[in-house]
Formats: sequence, structure tokens, C-alpha cells
Amino acid sequence: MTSGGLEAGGQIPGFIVKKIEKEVYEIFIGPQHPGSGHMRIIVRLDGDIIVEADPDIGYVHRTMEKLSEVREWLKPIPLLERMTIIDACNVTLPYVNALEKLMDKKPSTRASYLRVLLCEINRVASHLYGMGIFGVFIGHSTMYMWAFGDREVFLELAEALTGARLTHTYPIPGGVRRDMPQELPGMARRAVRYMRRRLEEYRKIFVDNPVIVKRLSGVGVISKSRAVELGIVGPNLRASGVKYDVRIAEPYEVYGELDFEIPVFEEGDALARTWVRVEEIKQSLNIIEQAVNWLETHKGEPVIAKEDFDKLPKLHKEVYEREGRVKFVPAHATMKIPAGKAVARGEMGRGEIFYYVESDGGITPYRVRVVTPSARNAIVFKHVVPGHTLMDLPAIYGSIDYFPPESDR
Amino acid sequence: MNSERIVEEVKNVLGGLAREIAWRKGYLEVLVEATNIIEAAGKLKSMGLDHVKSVTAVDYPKESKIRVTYHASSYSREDLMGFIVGLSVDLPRDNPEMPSLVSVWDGSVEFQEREVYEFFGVTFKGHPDLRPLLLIRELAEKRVLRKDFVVKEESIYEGVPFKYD
Amino acid sequence: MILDPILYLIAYPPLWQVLILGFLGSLAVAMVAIWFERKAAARVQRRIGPYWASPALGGFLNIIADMVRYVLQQLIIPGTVDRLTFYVAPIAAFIVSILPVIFIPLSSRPEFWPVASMDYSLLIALALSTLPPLLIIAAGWSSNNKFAVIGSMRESYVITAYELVAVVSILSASAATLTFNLVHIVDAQQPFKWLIILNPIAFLAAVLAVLMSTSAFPFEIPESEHEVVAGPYTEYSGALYAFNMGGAYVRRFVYALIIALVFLGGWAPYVPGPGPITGYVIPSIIVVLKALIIVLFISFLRAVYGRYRLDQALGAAWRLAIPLAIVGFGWSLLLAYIGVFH
Amino acid sequence: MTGEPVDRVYVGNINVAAKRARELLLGKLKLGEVVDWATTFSLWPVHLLTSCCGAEFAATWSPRFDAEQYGALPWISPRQTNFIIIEGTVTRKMACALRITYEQMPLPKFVIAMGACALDGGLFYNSYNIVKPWEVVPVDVFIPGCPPPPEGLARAILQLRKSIREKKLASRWLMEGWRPDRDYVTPKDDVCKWWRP
Repeated sequence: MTSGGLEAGGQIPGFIVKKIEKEVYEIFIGPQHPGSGHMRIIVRLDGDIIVEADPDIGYVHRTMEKLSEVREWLKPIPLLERMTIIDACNVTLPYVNALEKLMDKKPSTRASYLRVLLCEINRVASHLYGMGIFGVFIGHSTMYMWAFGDREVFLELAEALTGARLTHTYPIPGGVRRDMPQELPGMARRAVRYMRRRLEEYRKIFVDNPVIVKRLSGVGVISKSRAVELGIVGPNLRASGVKYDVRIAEPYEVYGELDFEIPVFEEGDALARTWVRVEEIKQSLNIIEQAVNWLETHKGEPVIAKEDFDKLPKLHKEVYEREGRVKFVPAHATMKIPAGKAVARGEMGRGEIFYYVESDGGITPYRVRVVTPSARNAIVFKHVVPGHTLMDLPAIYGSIDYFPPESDR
Repeated sequence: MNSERIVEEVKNVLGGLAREIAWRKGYLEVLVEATNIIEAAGKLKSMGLDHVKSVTAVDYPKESKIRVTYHASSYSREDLMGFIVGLSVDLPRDNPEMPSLVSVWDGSVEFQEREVYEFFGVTFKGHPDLRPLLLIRELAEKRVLRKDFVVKEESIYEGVPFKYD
Repeated sequence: MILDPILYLIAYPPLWQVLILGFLGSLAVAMVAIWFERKAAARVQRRIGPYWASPALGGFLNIIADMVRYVLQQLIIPGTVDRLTFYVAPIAAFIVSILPVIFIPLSSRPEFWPVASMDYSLLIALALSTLPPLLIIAAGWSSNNKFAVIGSMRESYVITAYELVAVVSILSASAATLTFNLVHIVDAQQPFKWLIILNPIAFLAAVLAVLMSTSAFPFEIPESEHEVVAGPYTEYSGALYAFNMGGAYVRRFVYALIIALVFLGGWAPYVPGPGPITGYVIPSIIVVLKALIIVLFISFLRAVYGRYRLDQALGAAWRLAIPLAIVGFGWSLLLAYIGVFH
Repeated sequence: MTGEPVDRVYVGNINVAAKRARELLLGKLKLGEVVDWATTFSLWPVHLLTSCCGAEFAATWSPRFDAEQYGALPWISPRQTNFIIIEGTVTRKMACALRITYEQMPLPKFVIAMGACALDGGLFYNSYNIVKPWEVVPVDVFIPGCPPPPEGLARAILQLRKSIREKKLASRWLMEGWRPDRDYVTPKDDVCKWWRP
């Protein structure tokens, strides 16, 4: 393919001329490529078979761990939720939990239920996002459009609850920012009913579509033992037969009191991963219903911790009574947190998120370490993709629901 | 399984390897020497801690050390799922070097050790593919997550030196 | 008179057919097909689709805007391509895609179609319609782009799979009617002895072959964008890309014309009468409408299916479509033996 | 023909001919207005995702907002598109991809920068790994917000269409070779330096 000029050492701007192994065809998929997202996969092909895949990530590395170290304790919350903007409550909740562990503070039960409600709304939206992207990766544009259209329903629900479509900044240490508006329970029940009906239509056009089933079954198989060795998380892990979910393993918030199941599949292929997502949406809808029912019947408790609420000045209490909205006292901005090391984890839509927060007693965190589900799933590209054909790459990529900004932080 | 039992079990498994075992908020920290970390990790893995959630490094310029912690947990043992054990090792700050644990924990630490390498400059001996993961070469050489790399901050504290000596 | 040869040259029917039906007609059909594809997909996906360019026409002018934009955009010729092939291949592919139209009759009146009434018109039309893929492969190969080369390789794999199916299933009409002349094939089907009713197996195989040959869903493999960007056309921009993109729709239309004549009875049950209106306009409209139904059906599949993997598509062709085509051919021989058409 | 020596072929100066044809088409025949009209209804953004505003970019083409009704259709390869939407932060790694993609696109081409990060860095203003996109490519329309809602992006597309029609941005390149309203932005330092060996 290379002409004589290139081999003779000619340089073309933007290109690199180097020798590669004989018989191996090296292609660079991304970052500007319809099948790559915000990353690059360097794929080496032997014929049509991938012999080596090297994920080159870091195209969206926005240095959140470093920036968290120079901001006051509350400010990393909006910062960190930008890494998974489509799953904003789930991604910041463990950080808040870690702060609460350091401060020995417990949120009020009502706040816990509100957090869980928003987390599950986000989980449904996040799964729909993943399924839409997956659909378009294997050429099914209708799935993309349907999933993104129905995702708007849940974004609207989140907007009614928090005031923002995507970046809610909802949980704060000791509680949440706002109480639930009056009309939310009705909206949520309608959304749940609608989504249950739509899932049936998804099954008809996508999950049971003969072309899709043929395309996905037996592709990207990760066995149970291999999944454990690679340390992958979330729906990908549960599709391989490992029954692990942080909501069950180490229940945080009020997940221990709620009634839900963890769907587990044994096949470990791309189709099973899709099915796990569909089933998890169903479970999340159940949780939304339970949370809304509880919130409707238990009114009156403040949405922040009792000791914080008592300290609020009179004006702020009036605002809370009138609008259900918590106004911060300025002292929050420069609050100090006792020295110590804390670890917190939570279950995002894509899997387990892990926070390590260390305080030296100052006004900013000493160290915030965050390991996101996508960062742990990235290893799949290196160890599972080789051996498949090139056309399987988008199927595997879409089925593990990899979201580069989350992985790169 | 409660928290006392797990401390007991870790103590039994590690024997004399552990220099210090203490509960932090949310995890059990086990401090070992860099020379026998592979042995300790192998023992923890045989106990059922089969994957690593996070390879966390923290820079302590005052004590001139970098602490690398492997936060391990279990997928296969249901009673261990709720606990996290942090296997820590202290490395000198000027030439941090330790054996890679890819041979023990395989894929779950492979990319995260690359991250620690590029952010802190910790060299993992025996790592199959040690090169920067997220950063470009120029930044990786600056060891950006160490405390002596300071980013500018415009805030109400502007002008106040923000420094960890 | 000296004007006579000039008039004859201008009014030479094959020229007319290529100019009017071949070029403008295929262009119009391609635009309708693209518009329908976008609007139908939008309808299934609960959207509006192209609209504000011309609200009265349902956004049809949007397709013209796209075409104008492509034609008048900058034409980038990368420094690393094989220049001659890069220029020539897409244009030649477009022209060759239209050429079979010369041999496709739209009326049984011989005064309108002197060339088309020749005795081997079906064979020649089929032979010409198998040429463009070679030029597409040349276009991809000359681009000197890795994605384009992979796309070309896939195109060549797919050709080997569908060509036999297309030829055998369409020639099964000849086996039934004992002629290669398209006019005679249509006349044999008058008024309702259409081959789609008498031999649905061959029709099914032919439609499968068209799906594969024009990279329609679920066989959109050479241009599968999530692995090989735009396949053989990755490096093409501006007018040359418009040729490439239009060429695919023209090929689809030409195949649909052949199928409309061979399986859907052409202008049957209408019998062309004398004069240009009854002898040419009405039958040609009937044929084009039948072809358009096939084209629109193929376009609609985009909204319903994903795409198969390469090996699955090849497997479907070799294991399913080729046996189907052969069975259809045998069925046609049986029809001929019984003497349905004679 | 008979008797004359055939040793010389007379052809016109192709540059002059092209210039005249251009003046005729654009001046007398109003082709420019057709080009401007066509470009406004055919703004196809290239598939380049730079950051998390991509979530709202995707939502803009979803059934609820459906930007395809304005004729904008996300397309695959830069060679066949004329429009980049920068979705938020551009990191130093991504700046190289952004610049290469921009240079691969045919003229006339347009850029919309989405989000506060594309303006001045937004939340990440003091990060060590970001660049300002307007230092890398010329930007036509900025959208504030973090992230801007889909309505904001749709409105930016309408704004871009308006300025194309009013300032004849699409047709002027045919006459003058480059957009007259904008200098050709070249990055101060080599954005792809990190990638070269």
C-alpha cells in the first residue's frame, strides 16, 4: 500500500511512517470514527481476525482527581458529576457517602429515599443511553431513536425533582438539596407505566429481532472465572454469572429496606449483557414505585440531617418551609472535615464506582481517588476483543456500555 | 461475617508479613514491606480476595513517601463481598519502585498500575506493558498527581500560597 | 434532407432512453428513495425527519439541497491516492450503472425500443449490471486508505456471494418462458400469469440478491460505518462522493426495473397501443411504479433491521440464497415442461 | 483542415476561463444564493465527540428535539461533511484529532462550540490537560451552558444558518477561496506534538 516515496523516508504532515509486522494490518479506530466514541482503539488484523487490540484512552482526561484536591469539600460534587453526566446522582453519591463517613453524619431517612429515587431514575436513563448507543453501533438506528426518546421521559422526571436535566448536584453531605415537588409521584407512576409498555416493544424490535440475536449471541463471551480475574463490573459481570451488586453486597442508603432482585445471566455474551440491562430497567422501575410510595406517606421530616437543620438561621428555615429548598449557610463553603481515610462505593448504571477520600483536616480534600466502572471495564478491549472479527468490535464495544469520559475522569 | 472475624482471618493468612493492621473508615488497611508484597498478595488472593477495585497512591511529601494501596475485595466469596481490604506499601519518594502485582491479580490491576505509573512515577517491575495510559508523554514526565505539581487556583484564597512543602 | 440523420440521431430511442429514463429518471428515483428512506425511518422512530426546507413537500427539497451542497463543495484529492483511478472509477461506476437501461424495454411497441427488442436483452442487461462492483473495488483500492481497502475487500467477498444468486434467479424467468427477450418475457406473462405468483421462490432469491448487491440493510456490510467509516468511499468528497452515493441508488433502481419486468409482469395487464401516449407513456409509468415499490420496500428495511456480520451474510447467501435460486430455476423448468406460458 | 500543418494546438488559459465562468455563474446566474440556501439545509455535523456534552448532542437528534428537520444529519467521515460541533472540553490529546478532522473537511466548513468548557474552560479552567478550542479551529457560534440543553444547540444551528444566508458565508469561498470574515486560525504550537515520535 505504501508508495515508494513513503518508504524512502518521505514525511507527510500528520502521518507517521513506521514498519509494522508482516501480514498484520494495523488500523486506528478513532477518535474521529463513528464506531469509537471519545477514544482510540489500535487494532491489528490478520485477515479479518483481530489479533491485538490496544485501547488508547485519555482523550477526555480532565484531571478531576487533581482538581478535587484544590477545591473546598463541597465543590468537587459538581466537578465529579461531569465525568458521567448521564448518571450524575449515582456518580456523586459515594463521594458524599465518604464525606459522611468522615464526618460521622447520617442523612435523614427522607433524604435517603430521595437519593435512591434519583439514583434509580438515573439508572434507567443511563441504561437507555447505553442501549441506544449499542443499537446504532450494530446498525439499528430505530433502537437508538426509541431509547433516546424514552430517555427524555426520565430526564424530565429528574428535572422536576432537582431542577436540572443532567447535572443535578443533588446529594450533599447530610441530605439533599431539595424536597420532592407535589406533582412528582403522579409523574413517576405515569413514567413507570409507559416504560413498562415500551420495554415490550423494545423486545419485539431489538432484543428478539432475528438479525440482532444472530449478531450478538456467542460474541464477546466472558466466562465467569475470566470476568472475576479481569475485575469487570456491573451488568457485564452479572451477565457472566457473578451475582454481585453493591446494593446487595454492602447496602448503602435505604437499599437494604427495598424489595428488588439482581438479574443474573450465565451466558456471558453480548446478548446476555443486553438482557441484563433490560431486566435491570424493570427492577429500577419497581424501586421508583416503592420510593415514591414511601415518600408520599412519610412527610414532615427535613431533607437534611437533623443537627444541620437545627443550626439553620430563621430565614433559611422559612425558605425551606415555603419552597422545600435547602439554602446553604456560608460556613458550608469552608467547612473542615476531620482527618482520616474513607472508602465508599456505589452501584452506578454501568457498575461499581469506588471512592477513596483522604482528609488532613483542612478545607480541601488531601486526596480523592475515584475508580469508575468504565475504567475497570476498559480491560475488556485488551483481553476479550482479540480473536473476534472486525465486525464484532462494535458489538462488543456497545455491549459493555463503555463511556470514555467516565473512564478517563 | 463480622469485622472482628475478618481481621482474624487476615492475620492468620498473612502471618508475620503484616506490619500493621487497622480499620479505616470502610476498609481494613494492611501494611506490608515492598519486598514481600507479592507473597502477601498471593495469600490474600488464596483467601478469596480475587480482584482489586482500586490501586490508590497517595503522596506524602512531609514524610517523603508514597503509599500505594491495593483495595481488594471478592466476587466469589459471598461473606467477603461487603468488605474491602487495602494492601498497602510505603515507597520512598525519590525512587519509588515495587514489584508489579499483575502476576497475582491479572487484568484487574493492569491498567490501574499504568495509571499510578504515569501520575506518580512509581515503577512496577515485571509489568507486561508499562507506559502512560491517559496522559501524553510530556505531562506524564511531570508526575502530575504528586503534591509538588501545583495547578493554579483562582478563588477567594488567591494570593495565599497553596503549598505542601 | 440533411436534417434527417441529425433528427434520427437526436431521437434515436436508446439515446432517449438513457438520457430521459436512465439519467433523469434514475436521479429522480434516487432522490425519492433517499427522501422516503429518511422520512419512513423518521416515522418509525417517532420523528419528523427533513421538514423545514419545504414544509409543503414534506422536506423533499432537502434532498436537492444536499445534492447541490455536495456538487459545489470543495473537491479534495488527497496526495496519496492513485489519481486517475480515483477520478475515473466513481464516474465510470455511475455510467455503467445506468447502461443496462438501454436494454430494458418499457413497451412492447417495437417503434419505441429498437435496441431493447433484441433477442438477448435480459442477458446483456444482467451482464452489465454486474460490472459496477468492480469499479467500486477500484475506487476503494485507489484511495490508499485502510478503511477503503477493507471496504473493497468486503465488497469483493459479497460479490462472489450474490452474483450467482442474482443471475440464476433472474434467468429462471427465461427458463420458464423459453426466451431471453425481455419483451417476450413480459408478453408471456399477460395478463396475470406473473412469475411472482407462479414462481415466488425465484422472486425471493432475486430480492435477496438485490439487497446484497446494493448494500441495503440488513446486508450493509461494505459501507458498515462503525468499522470501516464509509467503506470504499471513505476518501471521497464533494461531487465524486455524490456520484458514489447516487450510484448505489441507481443500481438498486435498475435491478428493481429488471425484477419488475421479469417477475411483476412489466406493463401487464396493460397492452400498449399505437401512438406515444398509449404505446410509451402509460406502460413506462406502470413499470416504473412497480420498480419504485421494490425500491421503497428495500429502503424501508433500514428502519427495522440491524446489519449482519460478514460471515453471516456470506453464509446466508451460500447456504440459503443459492439453493433457493436453484430450486426456483428448477421450478421454472417444471413450468416450462407443463407449458404454462405457451 | 487540408493543407495546414497540424503541429500546434491552441487552448485557452484555463485559469482565466475558470475565473470568467465563476464570475458568470456567481454574478449573473445567482448561483451563490442557491449555494447558500443549499448549505443552510445541509449542515451535516461530523461524528467527532470531544467531551460529555456529547450526551446532549445525541439528545438533539433524538425524537423529542429532532434536529434532522432542519436538514442537519450527523454523518460519518469528515470528507463528506461540512460542520463540526465541539462538545465541551477539548483536551490536549483531543486537540490533535480536532485539528486533523477540521483540516480534512472540504470548504465551506463551519464550527459550533458547545458548552462553557469550550469558551474558557468552564469548571476545568485550571486543569493542566485542556486547551481552548478557539485556539485550534475558528469557531462560528458559541453556546454557553454546562451542558447547554438540546434547545440551545438547535438554536445555535438556526443562528448559524441565519449568518450563512446573511453574510453569504457558503458562496464567498467559491469566489475568494476562503471565508472572508475570518482569519485562518492556526494553533500557536503544534497540537499533535505529543503524538510524533
